[in-house]
Amino acid sequence: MTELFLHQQWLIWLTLLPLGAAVAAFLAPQQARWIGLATALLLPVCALAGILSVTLTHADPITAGGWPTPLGIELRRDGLALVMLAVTALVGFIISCYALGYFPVHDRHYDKVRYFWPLWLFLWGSCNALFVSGDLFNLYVTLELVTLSSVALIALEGGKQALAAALRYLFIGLLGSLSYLLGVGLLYGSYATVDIALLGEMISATRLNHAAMALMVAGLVLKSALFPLHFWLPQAHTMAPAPVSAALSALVVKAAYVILLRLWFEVFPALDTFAVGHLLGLLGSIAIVWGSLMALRQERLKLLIAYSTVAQIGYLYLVFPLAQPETMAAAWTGGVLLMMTHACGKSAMFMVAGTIHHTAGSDRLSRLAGAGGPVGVLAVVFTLAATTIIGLPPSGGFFAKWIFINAALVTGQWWYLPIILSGTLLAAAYIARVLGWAFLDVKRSSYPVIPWVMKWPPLVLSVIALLFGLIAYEPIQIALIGAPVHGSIMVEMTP
Amino acid sequence: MTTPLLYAGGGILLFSIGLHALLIRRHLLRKILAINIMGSGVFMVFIAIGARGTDAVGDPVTQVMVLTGIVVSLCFTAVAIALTIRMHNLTNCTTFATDEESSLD
Amino acid sequence: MEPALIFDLILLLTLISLAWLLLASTDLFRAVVLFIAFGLLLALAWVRLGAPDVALAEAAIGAGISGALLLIGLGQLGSSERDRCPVRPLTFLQHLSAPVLIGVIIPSVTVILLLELRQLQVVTSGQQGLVQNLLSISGSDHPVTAVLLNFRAWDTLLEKGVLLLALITIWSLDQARPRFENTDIPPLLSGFGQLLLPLLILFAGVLLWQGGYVPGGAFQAGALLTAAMLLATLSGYALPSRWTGVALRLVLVAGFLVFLAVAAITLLLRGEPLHYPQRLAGGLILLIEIVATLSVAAILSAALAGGHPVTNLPPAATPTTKIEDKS
Amino acid sequence: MSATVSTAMLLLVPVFPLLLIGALTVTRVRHMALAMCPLAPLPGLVLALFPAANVSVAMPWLLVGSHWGMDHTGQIFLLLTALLWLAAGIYARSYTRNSPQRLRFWIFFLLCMSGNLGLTLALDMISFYLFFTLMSFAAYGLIIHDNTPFALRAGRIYLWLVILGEVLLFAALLPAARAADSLLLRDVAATLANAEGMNLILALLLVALGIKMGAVPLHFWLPLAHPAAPIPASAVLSGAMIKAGLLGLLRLFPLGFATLPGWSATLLSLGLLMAFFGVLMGLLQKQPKTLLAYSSISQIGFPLMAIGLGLAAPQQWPLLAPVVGFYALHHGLAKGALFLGVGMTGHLNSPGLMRHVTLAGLMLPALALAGAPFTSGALAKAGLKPFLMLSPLLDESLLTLLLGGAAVGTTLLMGRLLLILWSPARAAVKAATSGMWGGWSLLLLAVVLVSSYPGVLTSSAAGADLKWIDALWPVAGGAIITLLGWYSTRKRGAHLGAKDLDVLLDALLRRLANLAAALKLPPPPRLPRGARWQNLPLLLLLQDSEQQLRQLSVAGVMFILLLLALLLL
Amino acid sequence: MSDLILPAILLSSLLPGLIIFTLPEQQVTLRTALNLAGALFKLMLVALLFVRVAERQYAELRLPLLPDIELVLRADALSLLFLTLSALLWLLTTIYAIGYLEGSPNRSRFFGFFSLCVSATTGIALSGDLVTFVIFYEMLTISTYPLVVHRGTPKALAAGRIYLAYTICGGLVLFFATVWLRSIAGPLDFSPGGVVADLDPALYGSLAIIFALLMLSLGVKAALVPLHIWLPSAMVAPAPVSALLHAVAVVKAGAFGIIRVVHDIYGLDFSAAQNLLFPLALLAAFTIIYGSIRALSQNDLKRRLAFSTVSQVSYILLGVAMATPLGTIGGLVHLVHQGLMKITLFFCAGNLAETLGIHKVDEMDGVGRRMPWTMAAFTVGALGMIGLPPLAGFISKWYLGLGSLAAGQPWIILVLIASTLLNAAYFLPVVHRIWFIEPRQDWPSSSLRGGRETTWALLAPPLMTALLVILLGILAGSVGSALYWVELIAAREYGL
Repeated sequence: MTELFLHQQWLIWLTLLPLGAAVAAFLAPQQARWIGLATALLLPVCALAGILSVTLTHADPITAGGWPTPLGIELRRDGLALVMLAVTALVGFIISCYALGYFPVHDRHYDKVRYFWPLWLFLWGSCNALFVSGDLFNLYVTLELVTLSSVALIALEGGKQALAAALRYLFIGLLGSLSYLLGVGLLYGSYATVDIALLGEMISATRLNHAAMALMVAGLVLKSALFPLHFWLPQAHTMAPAPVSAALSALVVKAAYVILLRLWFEVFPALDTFAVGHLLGLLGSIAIVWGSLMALRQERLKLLIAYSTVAQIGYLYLVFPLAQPETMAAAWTGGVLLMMTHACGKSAMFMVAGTIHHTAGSDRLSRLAGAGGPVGVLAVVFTLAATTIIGLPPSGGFFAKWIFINAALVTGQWWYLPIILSGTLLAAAYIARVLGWAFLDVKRSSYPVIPWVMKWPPLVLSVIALLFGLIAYEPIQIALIGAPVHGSIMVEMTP
Repeated sequence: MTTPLLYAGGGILLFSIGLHALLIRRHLLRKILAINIMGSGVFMVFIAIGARGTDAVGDPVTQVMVLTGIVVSLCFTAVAIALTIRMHNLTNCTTFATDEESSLD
Repeated sequence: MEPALIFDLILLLTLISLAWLLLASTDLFRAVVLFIAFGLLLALAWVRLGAPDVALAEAAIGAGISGALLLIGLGQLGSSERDRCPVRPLTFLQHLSAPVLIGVIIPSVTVILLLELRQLQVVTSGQQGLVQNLLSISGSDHPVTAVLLNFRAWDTLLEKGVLLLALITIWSLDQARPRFENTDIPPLLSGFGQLLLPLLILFAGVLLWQGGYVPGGAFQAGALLTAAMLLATLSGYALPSRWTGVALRLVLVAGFLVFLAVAAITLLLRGEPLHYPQRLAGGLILLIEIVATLSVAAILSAALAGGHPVTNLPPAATPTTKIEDKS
Repeated sequence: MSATVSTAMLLLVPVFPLLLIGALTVTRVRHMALAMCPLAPLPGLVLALFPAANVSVAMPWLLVGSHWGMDHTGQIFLLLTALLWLAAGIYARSYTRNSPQRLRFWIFFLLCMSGNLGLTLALDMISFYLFFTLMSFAAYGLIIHDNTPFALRAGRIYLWLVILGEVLLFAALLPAARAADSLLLRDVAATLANAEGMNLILALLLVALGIKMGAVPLHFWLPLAHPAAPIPASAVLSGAMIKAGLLGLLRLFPLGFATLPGWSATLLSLGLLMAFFGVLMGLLQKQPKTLLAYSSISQIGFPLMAIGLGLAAPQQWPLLAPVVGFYALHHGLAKGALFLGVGMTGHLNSPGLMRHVTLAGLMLPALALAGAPFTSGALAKAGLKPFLMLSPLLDESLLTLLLGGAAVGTTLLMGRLLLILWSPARAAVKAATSGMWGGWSLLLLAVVLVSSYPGVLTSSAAGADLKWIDALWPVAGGAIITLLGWYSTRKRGAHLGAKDLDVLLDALLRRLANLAAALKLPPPPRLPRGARWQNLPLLLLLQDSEQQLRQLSVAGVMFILLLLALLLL
Repeated sequence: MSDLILPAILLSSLLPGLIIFTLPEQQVTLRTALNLAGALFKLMLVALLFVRVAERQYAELRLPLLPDIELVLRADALSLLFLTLSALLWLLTTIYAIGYLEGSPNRSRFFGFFSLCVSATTGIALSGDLVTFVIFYEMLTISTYPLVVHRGTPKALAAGRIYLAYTICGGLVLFFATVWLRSIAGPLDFSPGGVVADLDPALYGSLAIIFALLMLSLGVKAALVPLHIWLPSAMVAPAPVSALLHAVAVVKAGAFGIIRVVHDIYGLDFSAAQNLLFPLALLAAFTIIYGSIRALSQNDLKRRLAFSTVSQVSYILLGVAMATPLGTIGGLVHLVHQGLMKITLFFCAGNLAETLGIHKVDEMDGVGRRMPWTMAAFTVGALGMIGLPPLAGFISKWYLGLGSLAAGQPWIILVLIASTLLNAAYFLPVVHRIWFIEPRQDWPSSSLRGGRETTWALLAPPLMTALLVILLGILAGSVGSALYWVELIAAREYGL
């Protein structure tokens, strides 16, 4: 029994189950909610089982179909996959609970409910498929799956702006993935394989490979909305229904980034990526400042949060210049940590925004007035989740920034310090603006009753986001299983 | 030997033409066409790469990839057209004009 | 210069100029027609490059189904570039961006990529050797099918997912467009349809079956079936409403579901998804192909219909009534 | 008394008044507690009158380590203090009977008493400082008790000087404690002469304690505060509390340990100055209590001179110390009796026995102060005389003459006091009640007893025989001048009442207040709404760029530029 | 195993806090019970720990956060000092807040954040290394904000903004300095003698800069001039919050951090040898004087108290900066004493505002007659602030003075003198008003049974703290007093 449990490929079940559930939800729209809920309950368990089985047995990848690489498609069981799956399971579970309340079955939302669940489960399954994939072409397919389900979910809102945002997102997604695919093709041309591990062993620093890298990086940068290619993100994340916004910000932008992370540390090390890393770092720095400043300007909560995502993505891109030989492990870990914690925090914030929209009819900041009062939980959730966005301890964001600053100091790239610090300050400023409204005491005559699934699940998530720093040790140890980097996380400076 | 390379180069050109049109043409249907052309260019590079061998038949792996790619691209085309139609029904627009114009605030 | 090379050159130049023309033309209808032509010529190029499977798929899907979708879309949108929505004057940056795009950066990117392509002259053997070696135990005699449904079946599974997802997306957007009124159908077409329909279905079956050893397969067959469906629709055939419920959905998902089930069972029993037992490989592939064909046909037909079937399910307020936040 | 009992008594001396305060706050026992208030100093009196040998108690747990006990100096001061407070308490019980703020008065009275009594027993500097502070601050409550503008102003000035004294004392004690490496006052006095910055410490001490003693020029609070307080409070202020400074000097100066000619001369001249200054200023007053206050300044100059002499000859100090103590005792009792007497003057203008008794009661302490023969004053001055030769400043005869002059002045002052008290203007003073009589007579009795207690001198002055004639001439002279002066001015009436340094201080304080007000910065100007940071030009520019960026074509350029950069890098 | 007492202490306020968040507004009884139970339980645990630490059994708990970074909870004598203070005052403030907020809205939110705030303070006290300290320090920042803006008025929000702006900037600098220090000095466990002494002299330049940054950032919470602006404006918060803010939570966290950094990170020897402390002493001295002068001209009672805090907290820093045992004793003991005195004052100010609606100093005429007990406590607090014996403030001042002499910096005595004078100048007039000036109008008479001046919940806490102020002064030499404890710490610190 234990044997069966331990050697079960839980990580693959994490892909198959939601996809199957999506089909079931499509087949039986009346039961879609319960199918979704059951899946949402099941997947965290699977993720946990997967972590257990990998840590207790081994982390070697398997191949789909059982064919050895390069022929077969490698499916990873490494730490990065594990933590991303786990975070997705957690966030997904909360989003599912939230969506139960957000899309009530009884009223005019019936159409949305009917299609939300299959689409959302598709998104979930495809994200999971992406995280375990170790094959460049398979990554393309999963990426497209993710993109398409995101497009569908954004369009679910149904308004003209939502449709436009979805369509734009679709074009951007296609442009990015085609660019990526062209790069994959060029790599295949040289090495006749699309397996990441094999490529990593074979690749050498030729101009063609460099071009392939450029195409792939550009495509992924576009998909993960790094400045100045973030233009599609605020709209897409704002126009979508709140649970979808949460999923998009928490998971979808991370999908492209995870691919980039895998490529950068497993395939590209042989290439001369010094300048590219710095270019990405530069763009990341601008993104931090730009996103934060734009967030400061926004009058709508969801937009503000979306721009905050733009800034947070900037931090993720600091990983690349900071990953110098001595700080390789540090930068990688910092990036992964930030991804995890940002997923929790940001989705909680979007859910709060959704609830505000739901109850006050609009998510304008001024509508927040009094939110700290009768619906005090919202203020609490937002505050707690905001800590990780600002990077206050004990959130994971705090430690991620710690690692980044440390790496910048050790590698002598001091110019990232003011960027990180000012980003933190600006984040505090825009969060403070929201809190200022939330705590403004306004007597509202009546508030609609908020279903409890819209109140408490986000609180759980925000508490996790807040306390992530305290429990980060195990997740990071898990993430480091089979990681492409080795070395100390807290590198010390040598005089 | 040069033939596949020739096609590969052609593929790159198609990619560029599509890219160009995607960005500067305003009508959504045109953008959809452009994306399709771009995709065709990429597929052409794939097939050309697979066809460099001495065999009469090319590398089945690239072909399968392109098959997959074609289906994916068809799906996107279908969705994009559906979205465009829906948007047109709502706004009478077939461009992003309203979207770009409308402030997000 | 070899004649073959000249042919290739001409074909390539034609393709490129077609692409340019169709993207630059002012008339959308013309553009779509040119696009279909482009697809057909592209199929020719695939054949030239030794990829008949792709050629078939391109002809059926790239040219056929995409063309049909585009034409239907065009019918809905009107073929004029202009529409009734306000056009904002171009901003300075937009004015600047078009010439810059054309004049400088896209050509430079292209040139750089073209230059780098030269390195591909060094032939590295692809995976055809590997595929050939393992073909005998793959359960299919045709390398492409073997790769498609066995070696890289995981991709294909997900690709089937994309297809289903696309359909769900389309359904989520709108309901199906009203069918053509019977009176509008020219009798010729109706008669032609009745003649052609069985042929198409038959041909699809052949295509599916031969996928096992020569070019062809589920998709191509599915596309043909779709054409049959389209034809049937054009001839006035409508799916009875009692079939548009769960039955239709079952057909739509069947391909993906069966594939998924196979993956789940193999995962459960063998620890790796889609790791067929060697004895059953052929059978499983056939099963997947057959069901997939039906589903592909159903999905493509439904996609052409442009939305979810009109049902008399409860509230079903159309999304058009959605009030946007005007504040 | 057994050691245990006397130790308990020792602890009870400062604590008993505090316990009474506690009782006062409880409504149920308030009445009883009020009745007991006058008796609060009884433990002190008992302890002073029946001393056990070397009663002392070390309490390391109290403050930062406290040491209480009673030595010879302490005994005399305790006796004086307890007696005065007892008398004043008895007096006050009647005096405040109908006052609406009676409770408040007693609380401060008891607090102040506790401090004053405890001060005499404190053998370590922290306890000393504690009781000193307690007494000083509690006295504020007594001074402003009447809530008149005059009292409030007097209180304010008093408070300022108290605080100044506190901090200076604090500043002096710190290095002293450091030099002695001990908190015991004995050790401090022993080591102070060798301490680093000795002169500074001594100066700080002198100023800090001098404020309490009314040392010129920091005396100006005294003629304001003492008169402002209700009569019983004035009595203890002027009789007992003023001695706290003196006690401090006795405890802390290196008396008997070092020869400090410079300091000796300083104290001597200060004492002389005060003796004459007090008289002169006092003569210019028309309020009896003010006059008495100046008299206190004058009188306190004498023990100060004695201390100065002691600094010149440490070996003589054991003999000189009792003289100082006796002087303090004498002055305290006499001054207390005079102050209480001020409240009895209602009888002066009524015919009968009471008039004569009152007059006699006033005359007795007045004469004692003037140093008339057979009074304690004469004893005290006689005790001082043998040591005048130690003076490093002036020679003995000159000093004797000066002291004589001062005595003349004191007599004059007393004479004037009696004249003022007798004046018809004071007829309005209410008749005294029995309690007031009780308190006053207690003090008068004490004055008489002290006068007949020459033991203090025989033990100290080493056989110096008393020459009453020495004491007689200044008193007689002073009395004659007084009568002459009264006779010459009785028609015109004296318009006296001098201003003192407090006027200057008031001006200074006003300046300070203005300064503080000027420091209140104006609030920062609020930005108009349009200029809020959300609308900063930079942000607007960014917003605009963002709008541009949202267009697919512009964004596309960005994408391709990025691609190009990546390709080229 | 027994080290689990450390997290238990943390959780004793954290858990009730989290539960309280979820309670509906009407659940007064349950909320009150939770609050009090948590506070009492915490006090009990602290007492247990106190006994253990007094016997030199230090508790320690390490929890790995990241590879190479640990959350270190440790109870040493210094932690216990702060911990006991916060646990005790939490109990009192909770009681007070229950009375103060009776019937006002958003109480669940208030008490939830209140508990979080205390948990953070507890964490600060129990931090065993600088990283842990930073974590709890920032937690404190965030959990205090909702308390500051609790009233929800535009004024409160403006104050909250200022508060956040200052503390977040400070926190950021602290964070940066910590990371930097960590990157050159390795693990930053608090240990007597510090952790940087053995480093390469080439790094001394960096160390000095880091030291300055640390002081600057901790100085924000400790309200060093010119970083004090937030403190007076934060007094718009409800009285219990002000009390907690000024007495234990925020300003003390800053001061405590500075103590930790100087003693246990840099080490006194090292910082003194590198002349790092003199500027700190100067700044502290300036703050003391400046705060007092500003307090002089404030008419708003709480504002006056706030500026007084600005001034008083720097006493602690001054003591630390002397780098002598006596100075250290003075500084540390003031940590406790100032807390008690200031909380008394704020409680009383709150009582005035809540019971009589008095906010301004010039409205306080004769209020001693209407609320004698409250005002007696106020007087004790005020006199203690001036530093009069036998109150607690004197003990601190005495040791500071001795310390300055031992350090050979007698100028500090001048600062103490000046500050005492100024303190007197802004407190004594208030005391005078309370007791000696006739009220301008009759106060509304008490509606409570027996004519009590205010409810017990409002009255008992200030009386308790005032009593403590007296007792800690009078019994300073006894076992178990703050002074006794601080002497133990100093003995450990200096190896005496």
